[in-house]
Amino acid sequence: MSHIQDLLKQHGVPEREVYLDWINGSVVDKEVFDAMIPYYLEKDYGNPAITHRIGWSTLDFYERTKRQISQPLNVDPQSIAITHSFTESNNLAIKGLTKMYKGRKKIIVSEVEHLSVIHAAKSLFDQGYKVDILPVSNDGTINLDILQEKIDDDTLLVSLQSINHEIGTIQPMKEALEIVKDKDEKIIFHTDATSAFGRIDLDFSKTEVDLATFSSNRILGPKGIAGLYIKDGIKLKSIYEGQLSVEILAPDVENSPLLAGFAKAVELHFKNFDEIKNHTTKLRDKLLYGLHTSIERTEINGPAGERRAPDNVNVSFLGCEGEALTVESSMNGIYASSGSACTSRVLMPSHILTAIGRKPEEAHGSMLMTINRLNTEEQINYVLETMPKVIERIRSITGGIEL
Amino acid sequence: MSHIQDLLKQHGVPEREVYLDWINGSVVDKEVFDAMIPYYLEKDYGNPAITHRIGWSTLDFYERTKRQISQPLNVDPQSIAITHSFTESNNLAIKGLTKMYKGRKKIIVSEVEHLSVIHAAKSLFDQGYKVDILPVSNDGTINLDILQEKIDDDTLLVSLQSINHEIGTIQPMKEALEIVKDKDEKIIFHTDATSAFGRIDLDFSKTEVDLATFSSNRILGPKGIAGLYIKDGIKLKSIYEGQLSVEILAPDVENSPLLAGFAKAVELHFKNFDEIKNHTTKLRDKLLYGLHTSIERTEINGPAGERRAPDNVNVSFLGCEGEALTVESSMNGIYASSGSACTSRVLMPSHILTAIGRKPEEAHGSMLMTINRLNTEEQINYVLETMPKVIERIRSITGGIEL
Amino acid sequence: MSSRIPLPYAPRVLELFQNPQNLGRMEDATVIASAGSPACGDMIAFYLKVEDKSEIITKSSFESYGCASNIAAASQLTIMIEKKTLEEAWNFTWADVSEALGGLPSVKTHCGSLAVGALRRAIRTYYEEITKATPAWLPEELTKDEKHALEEEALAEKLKKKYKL
Amino acid sequence: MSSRIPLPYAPRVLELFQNPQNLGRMEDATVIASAGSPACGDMIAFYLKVEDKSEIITKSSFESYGCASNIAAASQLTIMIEKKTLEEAWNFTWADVSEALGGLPSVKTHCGSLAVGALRRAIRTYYEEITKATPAWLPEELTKDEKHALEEEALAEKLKKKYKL
Ligand SMILES: Cc1ncc(COP(=O)(O)O)c(C=O)c1O
Ligand SMILES: Cc1ncc(COP(=O)(O)O)c(C=O)c1O
Repeated sequence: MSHIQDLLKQHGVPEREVYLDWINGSVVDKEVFDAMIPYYLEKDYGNPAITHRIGWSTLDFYERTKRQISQPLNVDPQSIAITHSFTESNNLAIKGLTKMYKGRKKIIVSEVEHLSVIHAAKSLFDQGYKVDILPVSNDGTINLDILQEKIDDDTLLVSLQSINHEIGTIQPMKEALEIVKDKDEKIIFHTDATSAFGRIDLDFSKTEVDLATFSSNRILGPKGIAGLYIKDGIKLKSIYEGQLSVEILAPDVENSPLLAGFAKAVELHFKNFDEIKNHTTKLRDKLLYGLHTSIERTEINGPAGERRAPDNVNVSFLGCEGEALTVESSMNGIYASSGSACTSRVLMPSHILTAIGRKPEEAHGSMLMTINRLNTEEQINYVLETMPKVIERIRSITGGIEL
Repeated sequence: MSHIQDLLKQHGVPEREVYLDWINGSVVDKEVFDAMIPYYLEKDYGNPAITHRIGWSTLDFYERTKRQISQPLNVDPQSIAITHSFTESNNLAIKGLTKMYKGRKKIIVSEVEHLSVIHAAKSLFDQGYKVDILPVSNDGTINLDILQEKIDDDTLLVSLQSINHEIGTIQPMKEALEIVKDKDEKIIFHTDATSAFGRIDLDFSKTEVDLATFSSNRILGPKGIAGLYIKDGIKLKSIYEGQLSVEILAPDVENSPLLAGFAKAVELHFKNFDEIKNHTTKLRDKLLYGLHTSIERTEINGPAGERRAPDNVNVSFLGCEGEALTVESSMNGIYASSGSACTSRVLMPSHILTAIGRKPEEAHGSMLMTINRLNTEEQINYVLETMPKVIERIRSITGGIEL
Repeated sequence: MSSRIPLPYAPRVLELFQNPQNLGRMEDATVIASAGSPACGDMIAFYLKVEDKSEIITKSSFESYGCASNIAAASQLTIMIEKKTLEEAWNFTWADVSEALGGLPSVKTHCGSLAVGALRRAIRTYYEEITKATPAWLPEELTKDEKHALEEEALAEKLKKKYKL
Repeated sequence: MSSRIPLPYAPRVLELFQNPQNLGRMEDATVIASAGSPACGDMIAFYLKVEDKSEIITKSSFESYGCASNIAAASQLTIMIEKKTLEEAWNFTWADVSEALGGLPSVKTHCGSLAVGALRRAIRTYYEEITKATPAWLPEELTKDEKHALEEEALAEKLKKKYKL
């Protein structure tokens, strides 16, 4: 495996580089990083449940940062559980709930949920749970009529994401919530808001949302820390066991530098919420429509306009295989990912692209590019100039193979 | 709750401060921090399973750091699973195993294991597992005769820590391992080596240890990252669900800056292993025996000499309640913790101190101080000068109350 | 699952812990009572000097084996009952003590409660052993705070048995 | 649980991906064969120019709809069979191709395999359609690499049904 360095040498460092794979990994903002430094080196590194100066000072810091983190959701800081990742938050929401609420046995999720939601729900099969999967329209929108039909007396939980992470569909959360709660207030409503946090308004104070997952590293905060909003009165049980301290639902999560980074990222992002949204929306449309018009046989995955996440670009280039696409793009300094089967362990195309009715060969040719506030218009111009050549070359390799 | 800042003002910042609560929270080493910087800001922040330059570069980095992390254990880097915390590692070892090995239903742990081990084992009761708890001697040593007796055909797993985290007992791991494997090779042996990593030799290459937990933040590495050694051939299942990438047992753990810090901490600590061991052992003995001889009615918890962890000091001051002790110490600039019931949510004294036969009032008066390579002899002198006054004052409040 | 709990004390708790008022054994006490148990990590001894006819508490003091909030609660109570009649003193509840301390973390309410339990025991003892007559305002049944002390003592016995002491 | 897989290619894979040898349709091919299916994200077309009597491959080329390792494997195979007889060419296995590429990640062995499958199909086609006589060295039963291509094609049918296409 030590030939990766040779691979990198063979690849070379392109003269111009544009990173558009923010969903798969991200730097932190420089200001966020600066905010973390003291907590790594000198300050509030204690356990907030210990009765000495360092412990109390850490507790004070902990409460202040939780207050900051809860602000964009407009909820009580005490209703936020800190976890290590959005994956853990989703697992805690689903499995932690089923440990506390016995009786009802049905969980409803959509076809396009993140795997952490779908698999967490399905992991409960052997405890007698039933998982109903809602279909979506061909732009990825959850089918509300079928939601209405599926809810019954046995329904414990409905888990529907706020924004789809792959094709950017902004889901009709308000309507879904109304349908659920109108039918039966007791049904718990969870939303995976990981890809929505910082993209759309998420004021939960006036809603009946019971549980919501959100994360730090989608807003240029550090990875390794995330949150779960838990409405007052909802009971969960920790999904793994250990010594609890300030957080009573997840052991071993008190991590001052990561919290400091999360809080700073929240502060910076929401201070500039409108500006970031306008900036990314502009670049998104430029890139999305630019690719669509300048490269033939290109299809847009997901909705257009207002109903699309401000940072999401996802297109299928017919006649191209996605892994080859990412490699050729990479050699041109453009970093993105694909829903191709060739990038997955099970060799199946993205479950989201097939859910919206894409043929496998369309799914294989998909490219996901997310726009971050660090991206510039100049970068997008470069991508628009370069991608036609990338696609042309890949299509030349496909040659006359009929798809 | 916003009065914590007033509390801190009331407390004041002591002129001299000595931090001895490393087990509950820790800074990172300055060099470790420096090693993390590029991965937060500019380098290898991608997902190591994506086929573009940043992904491949991250993969290369990932493999190199895992190699470094596995070195002190002298095992194949591929046998290390990265997790978010030692708590998660312990849960993965125990629950992840029971998901893969059906049939045998008995788990043996000791009375003095960390709560993440004891509670993870007990959480399996409702799946029909039986948990046998081994007693310990009055210095905390596992009773090997009883281990021998308890092992039977139904035993799936024996989980015994390498060093006790509270009273520093170095456990007879080699002997325990022999007893288990001599009786039945198929029994899985897990050791929670969190408090042993960097304290004693842990070369697993020539042993039959199947699973071992270890962590970054006990050697001045960052919190939020830990490891589980999994011997080739042992099968585990992830304890929560999500998208897996390089790590196939824990979703969402690929975190370059934390890995960089972990690897650097390993490098620095093990380069100076003997020096650190000698330094802390010297300070440990100075503090342990110093407190014991200069303050009357003081008892040592745990073994003395070679069989005690080089960094562990734990004593009970009779006639003192532990929370009051930590507060009074804190006002004198000495930061440590206690096994007192008053610091726990369930108002029970430390399960470890009662396991070694301490009366509750002895457990309540315990103080745990751990010595780190950053501590100096001068600091220990200060602690030795100051603690008699601390104890005297607390005892004066107790006054004539008979214990 | 066992766990640690954060204890965000109000500054008044630390102030009284640092500088406890009315600390110490009182040699000429009219009555003495104690509550709690060292096995539970919490015990208070309460001393009262009571003026004969007026039943005014002219002096009170305490000793405490316990956490910072236990010490502060006992000290705070001695301050509150100064120059009060026994009847007035009786009527202080743990909620009053907690409030005077700036609010105790909820897991620590038993500390305030224990101090009140000890005081009430002292008051009962006064009527049982000194005046040998019970005033009308003194309830026959044990109050909540007194019961709390009993519970804690019972728990201590259980703990002792559990650990075979 | 579904998951992504790291793909640490050897540099040779990237080299051939960047600069594929023998790429493209061959207008004057003696035989053509394809293997795989776009539905699975992997398809190869193989073109051979075969010298009449000697049965020597004088020229070969490929087209590929597939990932970098698929492209590299096909290209590598065309290089390996140059100036080889059909019998010699037949005997290259996916392990040979993988080795020549510096080792493929195990999840990608099917890419090497698919290239070999396509080549063997072309060779069979040659004997079936051009010479109409089967040489003794040509096994009647399908080889593993040929079966692999069939499996992939069958999976494509299943996928199509699953997604109702
Ligand atoms: C809702 C949601 N979906 C998906 C992802 C990531 O998906 P993937 O790991 O496939 O990039 C994330 C976070 O990474 C997420 O929050
Ligand atoms: C083996 C072990 N025990 C105990 C602890 C910590 O115990 P506590 O959280 O009680 O300080 C750790 C790590 O923090 C540990 O690794």
